[in-house]
Amino acid sequence: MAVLIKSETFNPASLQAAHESSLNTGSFGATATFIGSMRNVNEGDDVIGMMLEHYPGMTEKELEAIIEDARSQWPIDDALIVHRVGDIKPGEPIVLTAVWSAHRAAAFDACRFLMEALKSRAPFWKKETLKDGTHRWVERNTPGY
Amino acid sequence: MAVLIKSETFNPASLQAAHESSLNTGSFGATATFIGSMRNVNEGDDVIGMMLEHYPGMTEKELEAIIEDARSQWPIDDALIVHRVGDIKPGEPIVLTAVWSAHRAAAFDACRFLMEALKSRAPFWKKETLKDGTHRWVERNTPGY
Amino acid sequence: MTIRVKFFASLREQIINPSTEVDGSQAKTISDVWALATDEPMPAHVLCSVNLDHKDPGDPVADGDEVAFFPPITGG
Amino acid sequence: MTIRVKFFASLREQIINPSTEVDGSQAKTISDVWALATDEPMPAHVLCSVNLDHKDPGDPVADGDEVAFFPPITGG
Repeated sequence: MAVLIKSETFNPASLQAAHESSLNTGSFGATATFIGSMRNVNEGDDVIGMMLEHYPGMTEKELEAIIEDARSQWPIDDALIVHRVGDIKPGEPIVLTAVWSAHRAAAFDACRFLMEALKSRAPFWKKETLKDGTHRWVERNTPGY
Repeated sequence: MAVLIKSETFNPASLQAAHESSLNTGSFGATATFIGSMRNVNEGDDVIGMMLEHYPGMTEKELEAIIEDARSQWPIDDALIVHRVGDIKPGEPIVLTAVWSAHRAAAFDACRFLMEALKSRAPFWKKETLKDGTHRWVERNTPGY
Repeated sequence: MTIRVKFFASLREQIINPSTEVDGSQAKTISDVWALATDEPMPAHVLCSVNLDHKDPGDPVADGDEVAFFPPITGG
Repeated sequence: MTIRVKFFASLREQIINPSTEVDGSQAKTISDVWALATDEPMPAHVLCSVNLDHKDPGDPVADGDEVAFFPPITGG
């Protein structure tokens, strides 16, 4: 189980592989992964940059609690959450959630739970820079289900 | 949209990255991925090898139809299915399903749909080799939901 | 003309000396193809296809078709 | 002793000259902390935490706490 906050861009596949290398090959049969990345359009406007603010300390605490909640609900072998903070550019990854489990139902359910819980509980806020140079705080999430 | 049948072991992250390189960075915000890999235990027995038989021609046709079904149900940007055939060893990947979409709900839903549809419609069959050298056909799937 | 017949996985191992071709003029349905190709009753839960499409045992067949029989699918 | 007060994101930009510390002896609830730290009414939908745990505005506070106010979360 691991939570990483990254202030520079990251490679989701590399971090997933690095984490998986600590697991026993053959012990899990299902790996569900989600990557959220920055789109260059939001609510109809061209977006050229984003700043991700967070609440250091609370962020890590909430993400670790979310993983514990997932562990209490599903038989999962391991889980990884990586979240970006700071200034990011379109196309860069914002978040990675990965779950390893014996079977696929738990992996899918827990991976999606991590994302939904993160989006409602982990203190991150997005501020977009539009093409015309203006800034705006993102005020709501898209629906998760 | 792509379907790949692999007779040798494959690297899911590499194939996912190769496929993603054809997409426009920043056009999608959500990537949901599932990897099914071979466990070294099944139904309480140690498993040392597996042979994946398939029905060439029908396999590709069904997998392509499954992707089209997903496209008709969710607004997805792209999808990739990779499935292994032949003799495989514990820990090796069996299947990869990946979906790219603007938002996460469609990516999660469609990725899971690909897996469930594949497990009921795509003509693949698993034969396990147990530790004592005996072989057995896998007769049922674990529940997907 | 003939109908080609294929068996997969456990079914391929279980059915003894099945025909790989049957006379298309004698088979109206997939079940007829089974009866012409083997000496055994069709087991429960057998799946079948015609020309790479999933079908039911009562569905019709025609000269030149490829008919396949297989056990429940276990990929993924 | 004092209670430390933090504001995040759009709230940090909107609230003019908030206090970063308030007198703990004057605040019983999170709402009291808001009233001591700012001259503005608490907007609807503001979220709050005490010592890094999510809390409601009516929840109690104590000397030495860290209280934070922030808008709805938009990470992920």
